[in-house]
Amino acid sequence: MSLLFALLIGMLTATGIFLTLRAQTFPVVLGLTLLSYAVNLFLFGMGRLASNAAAVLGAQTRYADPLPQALVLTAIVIAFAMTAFVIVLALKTRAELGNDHVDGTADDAPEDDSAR
Amino acid sequence: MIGLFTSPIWPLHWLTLPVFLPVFSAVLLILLHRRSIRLQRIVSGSSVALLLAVVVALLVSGAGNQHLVYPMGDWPAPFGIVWVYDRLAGLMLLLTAGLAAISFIYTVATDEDHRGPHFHALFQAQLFGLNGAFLTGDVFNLFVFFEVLLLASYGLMLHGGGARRSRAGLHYMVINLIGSTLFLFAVGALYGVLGTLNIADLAQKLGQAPVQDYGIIAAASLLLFVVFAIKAAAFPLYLWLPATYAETSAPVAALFAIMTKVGLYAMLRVHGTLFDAHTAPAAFVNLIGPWQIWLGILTLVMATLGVLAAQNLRRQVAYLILASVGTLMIALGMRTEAALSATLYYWIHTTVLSAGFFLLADMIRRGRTNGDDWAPAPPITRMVLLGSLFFVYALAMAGLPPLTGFVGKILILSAAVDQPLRTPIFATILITSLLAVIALARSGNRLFYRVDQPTTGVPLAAGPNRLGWIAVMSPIFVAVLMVIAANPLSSWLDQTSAQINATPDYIHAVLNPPTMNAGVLAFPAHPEHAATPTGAHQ
Amino acid sequence: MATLILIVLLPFLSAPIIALLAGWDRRAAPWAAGITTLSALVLLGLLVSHVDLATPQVIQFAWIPQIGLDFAFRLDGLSILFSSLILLIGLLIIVYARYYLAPQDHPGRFFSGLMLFMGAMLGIALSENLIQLVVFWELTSLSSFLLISFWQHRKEARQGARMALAVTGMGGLALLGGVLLLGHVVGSYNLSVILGAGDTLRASPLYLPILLLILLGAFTKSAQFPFHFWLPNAMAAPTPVSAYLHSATMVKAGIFLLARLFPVLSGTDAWLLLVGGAGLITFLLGAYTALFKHDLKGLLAYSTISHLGLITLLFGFGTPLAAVAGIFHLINHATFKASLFMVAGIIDHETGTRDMRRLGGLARKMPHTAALAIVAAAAMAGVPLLNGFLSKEMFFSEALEVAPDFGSVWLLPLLVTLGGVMSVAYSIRFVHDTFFGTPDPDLPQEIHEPPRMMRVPVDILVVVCLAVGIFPALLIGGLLNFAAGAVLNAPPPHFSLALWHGFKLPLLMSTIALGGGILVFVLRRPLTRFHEHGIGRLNAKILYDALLQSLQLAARVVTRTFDQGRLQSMTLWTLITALIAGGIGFLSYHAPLFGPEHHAPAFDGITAVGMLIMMAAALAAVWMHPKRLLALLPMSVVGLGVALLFVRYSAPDLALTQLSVEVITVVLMLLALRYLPAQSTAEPRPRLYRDALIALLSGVGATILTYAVMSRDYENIAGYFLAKSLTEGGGHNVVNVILVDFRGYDTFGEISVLALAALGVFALLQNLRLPQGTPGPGSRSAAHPLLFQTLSQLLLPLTLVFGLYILLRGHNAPGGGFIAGLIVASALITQYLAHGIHHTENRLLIPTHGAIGLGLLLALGTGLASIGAGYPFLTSTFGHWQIPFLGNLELASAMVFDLGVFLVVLGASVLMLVQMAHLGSVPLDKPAKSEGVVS
Amino acid sequence: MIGTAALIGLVLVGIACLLSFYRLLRGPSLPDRILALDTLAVNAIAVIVLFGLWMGNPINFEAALLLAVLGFISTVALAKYALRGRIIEPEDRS
Amino acid sequence: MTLADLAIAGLIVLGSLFVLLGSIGLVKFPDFFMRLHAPTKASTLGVTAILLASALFFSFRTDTPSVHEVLIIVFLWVTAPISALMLASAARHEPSTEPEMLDRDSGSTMAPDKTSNPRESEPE
Amino acid sequence: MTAVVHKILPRPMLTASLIALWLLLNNSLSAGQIVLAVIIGLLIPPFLGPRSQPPLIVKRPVALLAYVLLVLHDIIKANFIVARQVLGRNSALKSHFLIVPLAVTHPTAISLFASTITLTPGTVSCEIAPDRSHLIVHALHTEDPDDEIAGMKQRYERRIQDMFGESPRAAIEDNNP
Ligand code: NA
Ligand code: NA
Repeated sequence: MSLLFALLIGMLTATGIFLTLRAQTFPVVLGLTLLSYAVNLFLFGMGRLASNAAAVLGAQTRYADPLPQALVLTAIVIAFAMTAFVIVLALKTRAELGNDHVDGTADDAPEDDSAR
Repeated sequence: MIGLFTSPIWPLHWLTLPVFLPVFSAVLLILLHRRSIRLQRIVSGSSVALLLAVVVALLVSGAGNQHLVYPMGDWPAPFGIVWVYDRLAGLMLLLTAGLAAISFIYTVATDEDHRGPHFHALFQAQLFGLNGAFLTGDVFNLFVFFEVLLLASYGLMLHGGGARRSRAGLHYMVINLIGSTLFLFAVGALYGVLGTLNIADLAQKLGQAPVQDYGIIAAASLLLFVVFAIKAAAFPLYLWLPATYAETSAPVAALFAIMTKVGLYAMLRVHGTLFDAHTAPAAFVNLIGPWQIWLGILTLVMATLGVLAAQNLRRQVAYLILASVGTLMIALGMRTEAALSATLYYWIHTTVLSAGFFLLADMIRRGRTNGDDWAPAPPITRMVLLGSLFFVYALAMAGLPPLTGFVGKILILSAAVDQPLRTPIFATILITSLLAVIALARSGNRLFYRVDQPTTGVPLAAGPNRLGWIAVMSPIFVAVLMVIAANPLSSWLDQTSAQINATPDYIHAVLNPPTMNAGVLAFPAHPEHAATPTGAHQ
Repeated sequence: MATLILIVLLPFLSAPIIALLAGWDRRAAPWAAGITTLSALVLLGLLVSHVDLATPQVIQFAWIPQIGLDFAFRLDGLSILFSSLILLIGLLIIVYARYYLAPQDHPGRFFSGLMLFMGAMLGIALSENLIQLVVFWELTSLSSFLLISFWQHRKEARQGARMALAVTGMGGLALLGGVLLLGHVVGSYNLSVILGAGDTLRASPLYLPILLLILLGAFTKSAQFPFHFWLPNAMAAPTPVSAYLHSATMVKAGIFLLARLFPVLSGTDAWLLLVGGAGLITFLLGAYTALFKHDLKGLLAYSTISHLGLITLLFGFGTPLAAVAGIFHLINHATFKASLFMVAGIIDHETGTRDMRRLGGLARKMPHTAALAIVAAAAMAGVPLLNGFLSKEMFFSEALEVAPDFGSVWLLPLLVTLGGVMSVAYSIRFVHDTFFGTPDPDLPQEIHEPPRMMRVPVDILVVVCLAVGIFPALLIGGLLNFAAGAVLNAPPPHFSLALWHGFKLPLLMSTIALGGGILVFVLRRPLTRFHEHGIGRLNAKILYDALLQSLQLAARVVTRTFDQGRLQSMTLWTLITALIAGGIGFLSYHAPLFGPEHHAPAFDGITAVGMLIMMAAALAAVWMHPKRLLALLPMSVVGLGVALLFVRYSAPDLALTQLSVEVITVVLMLLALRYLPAQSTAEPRPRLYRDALIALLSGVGATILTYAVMSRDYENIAGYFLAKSLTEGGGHNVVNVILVDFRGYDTFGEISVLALAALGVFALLQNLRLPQGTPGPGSRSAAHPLLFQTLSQLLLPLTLVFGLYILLRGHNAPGGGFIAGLIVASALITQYLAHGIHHTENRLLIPTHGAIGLGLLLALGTGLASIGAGYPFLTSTFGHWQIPFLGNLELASAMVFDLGVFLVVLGASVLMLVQMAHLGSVPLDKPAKSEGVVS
Repeated sequence: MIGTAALIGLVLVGIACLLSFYRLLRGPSLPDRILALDTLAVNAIAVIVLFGLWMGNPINFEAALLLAVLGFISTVALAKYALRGRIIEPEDRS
Repeated sequence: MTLADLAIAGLIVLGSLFVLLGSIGLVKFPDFFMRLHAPTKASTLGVTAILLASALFFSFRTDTPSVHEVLIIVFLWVTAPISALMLASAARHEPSTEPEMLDRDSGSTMAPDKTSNPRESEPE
Repeated sequence: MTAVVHKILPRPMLTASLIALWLLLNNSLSAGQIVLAVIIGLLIPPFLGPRSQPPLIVKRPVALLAYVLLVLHDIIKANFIVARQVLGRNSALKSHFLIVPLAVTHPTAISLFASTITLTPGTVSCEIAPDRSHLIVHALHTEDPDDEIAGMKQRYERRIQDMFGESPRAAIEDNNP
């Protein structure tokens, strides 16, 4: 099962990376979201996969490693905050640059560092 | 806060101030966000002043002479999060507070905080994040505070808006989001193998780790190194920096002078502790060092080319910061105590002066009709003063005598004389400083000498007021002081680097609860612990 | 001895004062400078007369002892000779400059610059510590930059200054490197130690690099071939500057260094070859070029180069006598060349030109000046009864001495004589073309002698030339002997300073030189023609410029190709680096990639199907991403899947969190999508393939890392949390207890992040002007369907209660402040969905900022409260109370913390959502309502 | 026995999920896809509850309830966007 | 195994079947409006059955009655019509040229207010 | 007196349902929970601001109960019909859009009617006319649309009307069982 889980994470990472490398802001946002899914599952997996072992005392007899879960929770929240911010930033750049290209250059011409 | 004085661990409680002073004023500023900018400035300013006082007090009190460990929530390491305050942390806190002061003054001088909401709240949050990151002894907590300081920095960086700034901000943010993802992968893998998050405990567990786990540990550590290298802006990961620093507002750029150092600090803390020669398996001891040196050399070279190629002063200063990062990486890679001490001297120098240089660049930009790019312009206002300031800053940044840049370079080079990589290090550092001299001479010539007479009565932007000048000049005073007091300073830094290299002490201090330390820090049993059903843990 | 330091510091101290004085009265500047110099001179005199100089005197203070960096000065023959030269000539220059400067020139800048330079030179002369010497060395480069660029409005002045700085600066850095290595080998930077360690150094493997680096420093400073070209270009400086820097002092610093380190570095073939070779070439090349210069200062510049070459050559010989001769010529050259420069300045000052083709016949107009010029030029040519003759004699004889080492007995003497011939020739030309012959008609007629005080310095120097030339032993012998002793760091050899040594080869060579010189002068026209069609074409400056240009170009190209300011390339570099780093990590140890997987979770088909659906959905998201809205749906499928995986593998809290975050994110994206293009533009295929490859590699990397870890066993610290959660944390839900207690500080940071995000969003959205998005197809249909409105009436209170429930139970069962916050937030958003902005906000309004602030305060407060109680920040406590008939009530301080979390999350999410909801709903000039909804 | 029933149920619902997902990919219209997503959410509720029955552990009840609420909200939001091009409107035209 | 167990098991299987049915309909029906019927009713009912099973199961296993499943049931039944309605109106204005849909819009009984001119700028 | 009561209990029904909800959520009837439930039931309503629609009073609770039972019965029936239609040949189905004129006027009543239509056999309400004059309903399979329309008005709308005591607006051609 862990192998499949690992493959899932790999797939999420791959797709996330691919979208993050796109030239418009919104796909990049989607990519980052996929990446955060991947990394959250990864963190979760670091506590290994345990069935029917929720870390709620008394709920059952065996307990999963609660620490990674706590970390994932924090990670989810932070990812949420970042996503919200980057979405709005995408709107901001769209408003300031007049298009939704990540470099603000409607055509893909490389940006000249001398421009100011 | 009676407890602050009555508690048996009250000396430790002072440690909380550098972190909670800023966050408290940040909260206050959120609540006051509708009130006058003047009130906000008062709150923010007094917070910065207090912060400065506190960190100075902590430093002079010698509190950091041994590792002070502060257990968050009274949970012992490695289970709870602990703060570790030592000389290095103290130094970082001081640098941060100092920059904050300069940046704040310049902000007020130029009304930058007026150009959008929440400047001061974000400013304080930035300090909160930075100080938190400098104090923590836990990798995941380090991640969290990286995020705090990053999000604050996004807000500050974008403050005021504008097309180029927004674009730079987007790039800066996306790259750092990728960095954060890598951070989590790395930390997660470390936990998944070593089963802990506390840096000291990680170092200890690494010592006992079975050989077949080395591969993962190395991979995770190198990923973590990449993450820190992104923050530190080392080749080839620095691409976010030039635009970010050049496009944001001057006071923010000045404050950001500490940002690259956060990455370097993290390398020093995490990798320095994990792969220390005393504790780590031999296989790991040289995992990072050579990389640091070579990447540092590459960074230095590329950055210097950038300095030559830059089309305006702010971008040039940004590349100068990159160059200093390269130099610091080289010095860090040597890992000897002498090198470490030299690193710290250069570290202070470059942080303070590049901050000041950004402010100066802004003043020049305001003083010239066509900003800080090279096109000839009518004579700049306050020509002589600005010109001489530029001259001094250029000297310092290019590493020419008699200022700190030169001293720092001598310290680093003389630490390098018995290094295996001596020749490349000498060659790179000497040649790049020559190129920097050439470039800066050209910039000065273009900004101040090559004037064309005022064509039409173009109105010059009003220069900033007296406060602005104070902000721009104070770094120079610091530099002069560092040259004059080089002897006591460098001996203090020697002791600091000795403390940094004494990893076993660090581990012992963190992993053995305060009760084991000198009686001062002994916690009493909680009163609730009488058999009543009510109880607080200890 | 402490006065020694004062002598060096005086000029530095006076520089700023002069700058200020000049602002007050321009005439004060030269006086102040003069007085400074004079007093320094007097102090030096007093010192010399009081201190016993049998052995070198040293005074030093520790500066950075750790690396042997001292603040140390040295007084010995060489330093006395050199510093008195600096001060004496400096004094004359100041007097001269006082009358030379035009009214529009800024005296403050000039004289304070001059003082800085003088101080730096004194520092070089008097340094005991070599690092310190390097410091002053660089300071001379910097101050000379300021002086050469004094007439900044002239292009050539700016260029000349920058060229000088670049070349000498390079030398300085090389010198630094050399000195550092030298110190490493010898174990000290102090001359007292170094001068005694010659053998150690020459034996060391580092000798050659050290020699090269130090010579690089010396040669650049002393304009030795191939670094000579900066000197002529520095002639754009005001003449006093040229006279001082480029004849007497700065260019001599390199020679001084050779002299200073003569005992340790000389005496090897490398030394003979490098120093001698460079000196010889420079000597000849300089003399040759000087022949054809039409600019007075140009001629003098090249002759200076030539003479510097001569001196260098002498030191290159490496014999003690040669060293003596070198020092002697150093003094002589300073005197006659300074005077000649001043003469050139006078001529320029009076006629307005320095072009010898236009000048002529000035002897009648300014006889006095002419006389001075003739004497000085004669000294330069090496005419008997003048000082130049004596040192040149010594030079010739030394050349004969060492000739065998240069291969043939004839070659070297021949070459040096040739050099002599040429220097005679250009000396004659200097005099003839200026003071005799016919002037250019359009030259101003009323030319007269310069002001008297402008001539006095020249008078003095010329007198010195004569006096030394006639009574050498008497006037200079002692000093020379004294200095030579210092240079050789040993008792100097016997040498005679007689005018007449009898008919010997040197005399013959001098005669040939004089005769040949006259001959060359006669034949100068055909020679010039030949030269200007030949070698004259090639010019070092062009080479230098080309070099700098190409450097500039390279920098541009490299920087622009790497730092394109394109996000995609930044991202790519980041990912590639990460992949390489991870790869290295795995490959650098021969460890198995994967573990034994002892406790593998049993395979489970349904979960497997779920995972496959998630993978497919992720791919679908990529597939659909060009259509933004469509891509959102598979994304939600993935999110749902993640939540289900959390359920499947025992993480109920995570499932709840994931679900609530998911929805709010979707709503945020929907709010944003309206303002973004509905479709992506196509990208070039190759890039897509490249990115696909990188993505694939990253995916493989992530998979390997994940499985590598998960297939291993590990020891963790979880047991502690499970054991203490209830007994000391007072909660059954361990995850929640970790969040609010064990690692509550993390959570505090985390909610700060959320709060910051909200503030940032708020700030970003202020007065944001966005084009209105395209309305949907059903823009005529009901904005708020009745059915939905009706239900939402009920939905709000129910969801509020649900949120409260989740909040309160969090400590003991899945839930907690975070999830509760998001639930309530989504309830509020539903109101907006159902009723629109105005209707909703007319009914419910909360200060979102207030909620955030209050929440943070609560969280912070619980932490500080524990400090108040004497425990570390965030120390929690809890208690059970039996309440009659109601039962057991349990409260933990951590719950208050959780309440804080709840408020922050609620406030932040609502603030963000509402701010975005307001986009475009208000007239663009007026900022959106900052306060959002509710409770 | 209940465990077996739950397993059978999980298999059936799993197939249901696959079918719904197919519709989500296939479309063709936007409402189709949204409807498919909504159905997936409902199926997910079933999965959670069945899983709880299989474990004999009610710990995920809240997850199911939350999914019901939030699934509804996102469906409505998506549908509204598909219909009107914006989900939150300034004026109350109803 | 008791009668209760039997009932519970029955409910589980029946419910799951209905859930499956809903999805089958979702795939099988030829046009959107027909597809809409299946999940709106079948899936909802199926989940209801499963929830009832859960309620019974946990009530029997722990002697405290477990009735909170009712919440989900009620919620689903109340919201199902709304989702359906909003999706339906979205579909009715959907410009997509879906063959099945066009021929089924038997104009005879078409809504008078049907605005099939989607791309009109909103008055704003 | 009633004023005071109204202050404490602005919306009694809501309070009641909140209390019920709380107890359901906690799945317990312990004294502590009941107290908590009451507190919540009293605390939340004041925060919700004024209601946006006039309250609708159930005149005949019995009718409501009957109606609920009827709908439940129809729902079960509906699903077996749908099951057959799903599994059978879809091409045989004749689906239509129907326009159902509305007699009920109160928003809640209309909502109830529309929902009922959706949940019961063969039909889904697709849109409520902005002027609330009619519903647009999609019938999965119907031979005679008008009969279908009459049917549902008869079966549900009438009952809704009289449970809320709304005066029948449309002509009453009485042929109920
Ligand atoms: Na539904
Ligand atoms: Na129906």
